[in-house]
Order: sequence, then structure tokens, then C-alpha cells
Amino acid sequence: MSAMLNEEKNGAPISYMAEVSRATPGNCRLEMCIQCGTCGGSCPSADDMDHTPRQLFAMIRADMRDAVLASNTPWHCVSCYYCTVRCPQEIHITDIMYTLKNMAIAAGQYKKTIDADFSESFVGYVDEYGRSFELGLATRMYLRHSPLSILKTATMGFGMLTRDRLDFSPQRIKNLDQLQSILKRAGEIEEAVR
Amino acid sequence: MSNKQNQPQDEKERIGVYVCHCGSNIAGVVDVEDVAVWAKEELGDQGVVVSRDYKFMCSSLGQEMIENDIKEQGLNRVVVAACSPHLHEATFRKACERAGLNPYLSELVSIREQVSWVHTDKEKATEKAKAMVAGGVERVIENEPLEPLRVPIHPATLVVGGGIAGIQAALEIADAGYQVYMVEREPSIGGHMAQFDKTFPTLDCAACILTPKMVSVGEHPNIELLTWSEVERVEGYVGNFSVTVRKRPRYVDTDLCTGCGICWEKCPKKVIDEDFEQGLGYRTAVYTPFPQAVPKYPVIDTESCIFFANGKCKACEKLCPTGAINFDQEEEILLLEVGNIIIATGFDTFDARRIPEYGYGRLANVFTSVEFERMCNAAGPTNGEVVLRDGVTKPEAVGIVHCVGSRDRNYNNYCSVICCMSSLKFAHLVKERTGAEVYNFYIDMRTAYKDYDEFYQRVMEEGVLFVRGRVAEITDATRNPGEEGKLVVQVEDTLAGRQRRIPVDMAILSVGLQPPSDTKEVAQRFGISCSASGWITEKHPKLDPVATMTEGIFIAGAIQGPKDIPTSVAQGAAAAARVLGRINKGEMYLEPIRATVDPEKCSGCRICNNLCPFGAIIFHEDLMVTEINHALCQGCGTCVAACPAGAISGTGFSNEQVLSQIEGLLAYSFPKDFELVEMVPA
Amino acid sequence: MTKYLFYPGCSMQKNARSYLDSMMAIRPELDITFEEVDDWNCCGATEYWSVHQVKAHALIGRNLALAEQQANGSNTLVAGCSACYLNLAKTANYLEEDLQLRAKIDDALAVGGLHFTPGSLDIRHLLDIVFNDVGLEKIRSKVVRPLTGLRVAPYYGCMIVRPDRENRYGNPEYPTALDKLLEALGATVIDFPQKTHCCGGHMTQISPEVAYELLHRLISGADRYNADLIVTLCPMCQLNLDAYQGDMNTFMDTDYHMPCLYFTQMMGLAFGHDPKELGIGKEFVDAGPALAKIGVELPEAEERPKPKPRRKQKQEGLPMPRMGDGNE
Amino acid sequence: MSEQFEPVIIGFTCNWCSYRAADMAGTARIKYPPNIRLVRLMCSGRLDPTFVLKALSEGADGVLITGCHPGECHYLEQNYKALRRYRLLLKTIAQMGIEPERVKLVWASAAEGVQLARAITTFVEEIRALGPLRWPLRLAEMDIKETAAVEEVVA
Repeated sequence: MSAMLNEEKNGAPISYMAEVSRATPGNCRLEMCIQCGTCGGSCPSADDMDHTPRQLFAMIRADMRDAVLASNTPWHCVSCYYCTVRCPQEIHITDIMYTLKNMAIAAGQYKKTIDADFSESFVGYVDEYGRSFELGLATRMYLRHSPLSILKTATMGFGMLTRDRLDFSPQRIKNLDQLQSILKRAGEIEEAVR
Repeated sequence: MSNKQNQPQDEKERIGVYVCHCGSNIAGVVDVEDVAVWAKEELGDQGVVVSRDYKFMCSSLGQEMIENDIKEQGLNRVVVAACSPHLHEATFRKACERAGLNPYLSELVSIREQVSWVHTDKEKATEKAKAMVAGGVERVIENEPLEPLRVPIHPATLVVGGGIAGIQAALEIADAGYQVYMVEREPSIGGHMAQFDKTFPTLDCAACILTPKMVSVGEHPNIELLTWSEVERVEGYVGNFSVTVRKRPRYVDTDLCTGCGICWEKCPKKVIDEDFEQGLGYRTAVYTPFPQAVPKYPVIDTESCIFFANGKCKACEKLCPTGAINFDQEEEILLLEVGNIIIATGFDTFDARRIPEYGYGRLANVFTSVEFERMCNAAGPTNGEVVLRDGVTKPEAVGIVHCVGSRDRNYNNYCSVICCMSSLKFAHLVKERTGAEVYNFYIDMRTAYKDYDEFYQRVMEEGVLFVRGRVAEITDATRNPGEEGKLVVQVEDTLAGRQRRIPVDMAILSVGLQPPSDTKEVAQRFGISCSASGWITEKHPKLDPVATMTEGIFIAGAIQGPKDIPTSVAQGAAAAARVLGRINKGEMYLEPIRATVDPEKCSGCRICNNLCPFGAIIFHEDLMVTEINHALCQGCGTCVAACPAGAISGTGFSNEQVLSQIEGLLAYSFPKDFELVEMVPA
Repeated sequence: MTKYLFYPGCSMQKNARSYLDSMMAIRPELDITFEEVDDWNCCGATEYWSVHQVKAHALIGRNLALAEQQANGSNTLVAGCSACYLNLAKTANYLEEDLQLRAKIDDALAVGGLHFTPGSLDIRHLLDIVFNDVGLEKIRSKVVRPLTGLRVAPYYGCMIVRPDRENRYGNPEYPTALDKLLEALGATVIDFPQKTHCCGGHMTQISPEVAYELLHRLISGADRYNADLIVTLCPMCQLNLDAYQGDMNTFMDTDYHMPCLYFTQMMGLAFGHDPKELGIGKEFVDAGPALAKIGVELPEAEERPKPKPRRKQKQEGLPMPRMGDGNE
Repeated sequence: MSEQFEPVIIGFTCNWCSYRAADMAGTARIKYPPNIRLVRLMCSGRLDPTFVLKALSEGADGVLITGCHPGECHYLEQNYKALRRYRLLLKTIAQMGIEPERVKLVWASAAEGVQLARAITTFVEEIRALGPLRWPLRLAEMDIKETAAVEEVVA
């Protein structure tokens, strides 16, 4: 954080690390990484990542912007926060993963993938109804990304329905306009920062 | 403009100002000639009669220049604008003294550390230098002739802590022929080193090199050894401290006891030894922590002794051939007079239970480094066998985890210095005794000392495997048959960039070092301070590592910060050398910076009375006035600042001196404000 | 009778309805009531962060603002879903420490005529309320049908204990609140090493094979300790462990039948409630055989292979370290 | 001469920590603006509030008080006393119509040359932003007002 401010003072261009650091709410302490690998060691889905979180931070320091945004690492983050609580440098790793996803989406990376699409669709429903809509979401996901397993999904969905654990239609909150106006403003503010 | 009452009668100031170039160190940024000329012109009214600049004021020529001026021009005040008083104040005071001027009538203004080295703008730097010279001149006018305080040094020394650092210090002083009191909290001296088996990097046996020293402490005519004892209170100041020591009852008459050992062989009560054996082994209720203990006399632990529990047993008493057991023994309070104190209270190890993901206490075969030291020790609970918690099985794979509780903002945010090397030592010992596969998990390998990196190389050659990565967790949650019944060390191999799960039979946690839990209180007791991380603060991190800011109190060993045996020994000897210097001199001089109460002015309001942490302030009920004991006063000046009647004056830093310095610093800073003031019609 | 503000969250409305029902069912014994936050909206789960972080905070900010308005007397906001709890707590926390963010969210909420004062709400998870406010003593006193003989794996998952900024669970690696609660109900609690491991979260939706691996670790772990069932406190965890256990078995070529119930359901059973009333029976993995051990009869409960004897840990040899408060 | 306002600041230092920190900043050649002039005391506990008022009345635009970190005082606990006095002092100067921001207390151990330099730099900027204090002038003006008032009464 402080490192970032100094650079701004000297009018030097903001480093990629500072950019990520700034885009993350709170003081994420990204610049404090000692490359110990506690995050990569703790991560339950590390095996499926192109890079361990630690490697990603090294790449961020090295200004490898495109490589970072192209990495699947943030998208395999399951938000278990193990890395965050174990990090000896108290770096907010999970939050940084969210920031990288934001950036990847904004940069048009990962548009086609199920990971980003799932998040965006989820957000879409929330923006539209104020509540999430599991059936809609699930169906959309499988129709778009794995039509072959549609049958299996159907049975699963059926199971959910028979157990009365799934709504046919989305729930709507009462004061939807209020929520949407708030989100609209927040969106503008977020854009302004970029 | 300045208050003259304190200056020597019947003479007006004749002040000499000397501006140093310090080569280009000052002259490179400050226009020293200009400063010198300006001082003569602008500060003439203040009494500046001589003002010179010179290449190196601290050189003998520079000093002679001052001496001559004092003699020939009759200077009665001197201001030198050069470096920090902490470097050359003494130098220039001596110069004045040689010329017959009271050394305290000089001032050293730091235009190097505070101007030329920290500023770049020549014009502004010169302006500031002038202001500082002005401040110095105004201040020196208020300076009083003073005599340094002279204190005698009591030749006896107190050493607190009987670990290797304390032992070394005590022996150096005692061998030089002076009395030493050594106070140790445990039943025996030896400290942590006595628990170890081998010592890195040479692998010689710890006991073999330590016990001879312990013995010589035990039988040294000049060392009075007070084990099972603690320092309760410290009063006085450098040269003559009086120290109260509480000696807990051993329930063993040391005059009669021969240390034959029958009592602890026959004692029916066995308990887990949480201290020396780290909970891995057992001891009896009457015990000596280890066979080579010094002194050889046992202690009775009232916690576990059957007699103290229900008044029965007394087996030891019945069986003792010399009748040395004495259940009526009571604690003693001893009062020691010493001139200097060396604190060598060492370290505690980090409690591995605080990192549950490493499973210590939950997973049987996770051990701490100190437990492992005991396990390797031939006299230890397993007679030197490296085995699993079941006491029989030899491990086939062992993981050694570095930096446990160190370099971690959640625990101790510093490097514990010794763990890399001791972990390498463990790796070697495991290989040597079991031939097991050994993994060292490290963040950074820190082997920076003579022959240390060579040892690292050697251990590599022995086939120990190294994984660069901080261990994330040690778990019994296995995922495949290969992991069945093993401990799995989960870590990112940061050099391979992959998460690895390595099955082992035994994990050793190299726990970091931390200050003993009561260090804050100890520091308070001795009037010294701890750093943020809890270790005791040395006087200067590089140039004075064994002294503290408090005269007469020295430190040695790990209490100053994590360190290994060689460095602890070096510090013990260094501290001893400092003390011996003092003792040989027999007396020392202290800055005469003390507070004094003017009984005429004192209103007896007692506001100052509770301000002094050194108890130097005494209130005379009868006269209703406060007095300050110069022997106890340390010269902080807090009472001076507090006195509403201005009855307390602080030599060296009197109100007049400080206020005048402020005037001087500001008087020539900004013409603008003077104009403004003048604009106002009187 | 203590009153709490309550944020149900989307899951408890439908797929985790039985969590909500069982919670409501045991209110009398716990002597507490809940007032639902009016017109609450989705907390954004883990998805909203991934797309827009500031908007995510605003989304949650609205819930906090609504709750604050409603907070008369009780300023404690309770969530049953771990994700909801974490999100609410996280935003409240950041709004307190990051002034720039606070300004942004104030601005956004103002458009909707709302305002949230950081620090005005105490955000807690249902387990926290049950364990710390109600307390084990009271709970023990209400047990009429002890869960004796039932081997349960206490499963916390991630988001209730991490990041635990208020340090409510003492230690994010090895919490014990749920363990102690289940013991109080009479169950045999296994020392479940994966108690705070991840259930896969949304991975069941977007890359199942990753999720199946994580689920397998949990279920096989519980099975290795011969647990009869896993007890959880989060709708997402329950859904993954329960609804996807079949797919996991297929994918991993295993054959586990590890039922997964909510701790509120276990409490309800111990308090003598009727399984139906607690929403038991909506599971994909039949809890019948497990519950039969405590004399709870469910329709069409089938036989289940006898649990293998648990392997003993050697106790002789070198003494184990004393744990002291190290584990608190 | 640059157009921007150059404040003059008096800094009080403790002989055992912050003064040594200043030495260290020098030895390490860490740069900070020349607007500050340091006065050495044995301890922040020695700081008589009148020193601060004196500085301001002699034309200083701000005063920086520095001492050992809490718990690290060379005289055990005197810096806590300095802290208490500082709090009182802020109230007093506020009553005198001076912005409390003009007097600031910071801790700096003997090892914290960098931190001290940074603190000085920040403080200089803060005072620059506040603008000149010109207390001597204000005092003078007060005098006139008072005399005027007195004259009126007399008349």
C-alpha cells in the first residue's frame, strides 16, 4: 500500500503490483510476499492450477500482466481462506484472487470459460431478481458448457425438485429498484477507479 | 535577551565559535566559511569574539586552535559546530579542560548528522546551520561550570542466569580474581546447552565441552553459586547496587549432602519431567535435573512429593546416609552488594501447540526440536535412540520443519537465527542413527557463519533431501494407500512450483526462540528496556551490544536476541571484559546531569513526588519540602518539567538553557515574521 | 427470550429449507427468537466478488443497512449459511478499516436512500449463538433422546472459521465448538482431521472433477474414522456432500453412503422432535440407517454394512505432550 | 526563493532514542526537509509545555515532540508522562486558538532513523498545508486589542 503511494508521489507509472494492490479493498499487503509457498501448500485445488498463488505473485511483481490474467489459478480458488489465515505475512490472498478475476473479466479474458460465465450468470440473476436462482443457473451452465451431461443434470435437478429443494421460478425481492439503483451507482464508482 | 543569573560572576561572555568542514562531509553542503563569518558579525552582541572554520576540528591541530584561543583570547565559552555530541563531545570538552576552561562551558552543535548529511539544498542547509549555531551560542551562555559525578565501583559482580553465556562471564571475572555471585532459577546451572547432544557445526558433544566449565563454576573460590534462586529486587546504581535474592528451600542440607543419589533412586514418586526432559522422560519428586548437575545437591519438588501432599512417606529422609534431608528448611532472603550486573537469562522456545496445523500434541509422532535433542542425548529418555512415540519403532522417513513460529507475523516476526543450523544437525543425526530418508523443509537456508555453509554442504552429501517451502500442514488425513499410517507433510515445493504431500513417520518442528515469558518484569526490575519483539535492548546494536542504556547493567547471550553458542560465549566474555575494566579502575565518572530542588522555592505541593521511577525524590514531612537524592537521580528531568513553582532545576538541561537555545534557533530563521511584528505599532 | 436479527440467505429458503425448519423447530428449547431482515437480498456468495468487488460490497451493504434500520434492542445479526455470514462480516469489517471503500459504499447506498454505520451490527453465525449465548449447560438440560452410540464427524468447512477476524472460534485450524456441542447431545465425536477442509464450494457446478476430489477427501476421511454421518452447519457444504456424493462415487469408483445432516437437526432429534418436522428425509444419502442407532425410525431405512472396528492408537511408550490451553 | 511557504519547525528529541535516530538518519544519509531544528533533551519526560509555547511564540509554525516507544523508555516510564502532558498541551493550545495539528508527538527508537526522517517529512508537509502560524503577530495584535479596550474603559 505505502509502496504504491510513494510511486504515485514521484509521478512514476504505477507498477502492476501496485495496480492489483490498489484494486483490492483493505490493505492486502501484496508487496510483502516472501515467496514461502504457504499458500500453495495449503491450497486444496493447487493441483489443478497453472501456477500456485505464490508463483502468481512473483509474476505480478515481474509485471507479467497478460500471463497472470490468462492463468486459471484465480478461477480454481475455492475461497476456503486457508492461504489467507496461514500466510506468515498476513497477505489477503483470497481477496487478491477476486481482484485478479475482476481484472480478467474486465480485460475480456476468460469470457468464454464456464468459470467466469458461472460467476457472471449468478451475478446476472442477483441483479435481476435480488436473489440467486439455482435452477436457472444450473440449467444455463449445462446447456452452454456441457450439453452432454444434460441428462445427468436433469436427474440431479429432478432429485432436487422431488425433495422440494429447488424453486421452479426465481424469488424476487420487493424493493428491486432500490437495489438496482445502488448497484448501478456502485458500478459507476468501480469503473471510475479503473 | 537571555537570563544571565547562572553564569560565573564578574565576567561578560567571550565566546569562540568553531565551524568544522569535516573534509567535504559538512563543507560539501554547508557554506562553512559563510557560517563562521556570519556568527562573528551577527552574534557579536551575544559575546562571540572569535569565529573560525577549519578542515577537521577534531584533529589535534583543530583542538590546539581552540586551546590557544581560550588562553590567548580569554574565551570563557566555546561552541563547536561539527558532528554529533555522541561522537566528539568528550573530545572538545577535554580540549577546553586542557586550556583551563570548565569542560561543561562548551557546546557541540551537530551540523553534520542534522544538516549536511540529511539535506541537499546548499542555501537552506547553510541557513539552518546558522540557526543551529545561534542556538548553541544562546545555550552555552546559560551553561554552568560543572564537575562530573565520581562513583566508586564495588568489586563484586552479579551474574543472572547460569547458561553458557553466564557461565563464561562468571569464569572470566572470577579468574581475574574478583567476587562473582551467580543466580540461577533452576536446580542446576547449564541452561539449554546442557539439554543438547551434539553442537553444530563441529558435532562435538555438548556435555563434553560444557560440564568442565560447569564444574569450575561450582568449585571456584570466587564464585558464590545461588541455584533454585531468583533476583527479587534491585536498588542503587552503577558501582553499588544492592540486590535482594530469594533462595527457595531445597529441603536438602547442602552441608551434609554428598550427592550420592540414594534419595532419588529410592523416591517412590515418579512424575513426567516437563522441564529438562521436555515431557519425554520421567524424574522423581526429589531430583537433580541431570547426572552432571552443578551443584550436585538435589531439590525436593513440593508439587509432586508425597510427604507434602499427605504428610506420609519421607522415604528419602529415612534412607539418606548423611541425614541431609530437611523438610523444615525455609526460603532465605539474601542481600548482595555488587558494582555491576550481567544479565544472561537466555531464551524460551516457541510453543508448537500454537500452530495446530502442525499437529503437535495431537499427532503422536510430531516432536519439537528440544524433545529431539533429548532423544538424541545418550543420557536422555531413549538413551540416544531415535524412535517414534511408541518408544521402539525406528522411523524410515523423517521431515524436519524450519521456521516454526519464526518469521511469521502471526507468531514471532523475526528469524530465530539458530534453527537452520540445528535443523541441519538433526538431519545429520537422523541419518547417522537410523539411515532414514530425511527431508528439510525451509523458507531460506541461513548458514552465515564460519564453517556453517560447509556443514550444509556436508549434510547434502549425506543424502538429506531439501524442499524449499514453508510447510502448510502436517496431517494424518491420508489420501492414498502410500500415505496409510503415515504423517503427511503438505508443502509447496517452491522450486518445482508444485504442491507436494510427503509421507513421513516422524516430524521434527524446529521451534524458534523467544524471550523468557517474564522478561518484561525482569527488565523493569533492573531498570532496562525491551524491544518490540521482547528481547532486551542493547546500548548500541553494533558498537555496544553487551551494554544497556543503564550504567552498570550488561547483557550477554540470547536475552539480547536469538544467537548460537559461539556468539553467546563471545558475548559472555565481552560483558566480563567491560565489567573488569570498571572494577580495575575502581571508580567511574558520570555526566553531572541531575535535578536539584531549591528548598526556598519548593511549595511542598508534592506534584513531583510520584514522578520518579528511581525513588530519588524524598519528601521531608517536617520541613514540607521535597529533596532529590543525587545518588539515585538519573537526570531525566521529568520532575523539573513538572514543578509548578520552578523550584527544581536540572543541571545540563536547565529551563534557561533550553529556552535560550529555542530563541537562538528561531531568532534568525525568518525575517518575515520580524517585519510583521514590527508593523504593529508599539 | 433473546431476540436476534436473522438473515436467512437464498439457500435456506429452498435447498437448505430443512436447516431453516430445524432451526425454527428448536427455538423454544433454546429460548430465542429470530426477526428476519425485511426484504433482504442475496449476499452474492463467492460469485459476486469474482466479478465486481465494489458492487459486491454495496450488495451486502444494502443488507447491513436494512438490518441496522431494523435493529431495535438487538444489534446482533445472525446468519445460518457460512458464506452469508462471512460476506456480511467481511463487508462490515472492511467498511470499518478501509475509509476509501467506506466512502464509495456510502455514496452507492445513498442513491437507494440507505446508510450503514460500521460497527453498529454484531454479525455472528448460528453456531456461535447456540454455543456461546445459549451454552452447553442449557442444551444438555433439554436433551431427552441422547445421541448415544452415534459416531459423528463434526464438519465446519471454511467460511465460519476463516478468516475469523473476531477470533470467535479460537483457532481457525482446529475449532472445537461443534465437537463439544455434539458431545453435549450424547454423540460420540470423532477427531475429524478434515473438519475445516473445503467441500469444493461452487466447483461442483463449474469443474466437478476438482470438487469430487475434495468431497472424496472429506467423505473417505469420515469413513476411515467409522463415522455414521457428517454433521455440518453450512448449506453449500451439505448440498455438495449430500447431493453430489452419488456423482462423486461414480467418478471415484467408490461406494460411500455417508449421510450429512445439519447440527440443528441433530439438536432437534436430541430434543425429541419428529424427524419430519426437522426436514429430515430430504437428503439424497439416506440418514435412516444411521439414525436407527438412536432409535429414530425413518420410512424405507435399509441395512448398512457393519462399521469395521476402529484401529487402536498405542498409548504406552513416550508420554504425549501436555496440551494445556494450546488447543483452546 | 521558491514561492511555496517554508515552515520552521522545532523538534524536541530524547537523548536515548530519537536523537540517536536523528544521528542514524544522518549516518545513513536519509534525506528530509531542512525546515526542522532539533533540541536535545535527556527524555521526552523533560519536555516542559512552556518549551512548546516558547517555540510557537518565537515564531515556529509547528513543534514535533519525539520520544522512545511506550515500554522502551530509558527512564522506564517517563515517556508515558510525556504522553499525558502532550494530551493536556493539545487542549491548551486549542484554547489559545492554535490548531492542535501544529504540535505532534511521535515515537522513534534509536534504530529508527528511517522512520524519524519519514515522520519529519510528513509533519513538514502537514504544517505547510496549515500555512504560517505567525503567533508573534497574533500575540501583538491581541496586545493592541487589549490596550484599546483598556483605553476605552479609562476614557
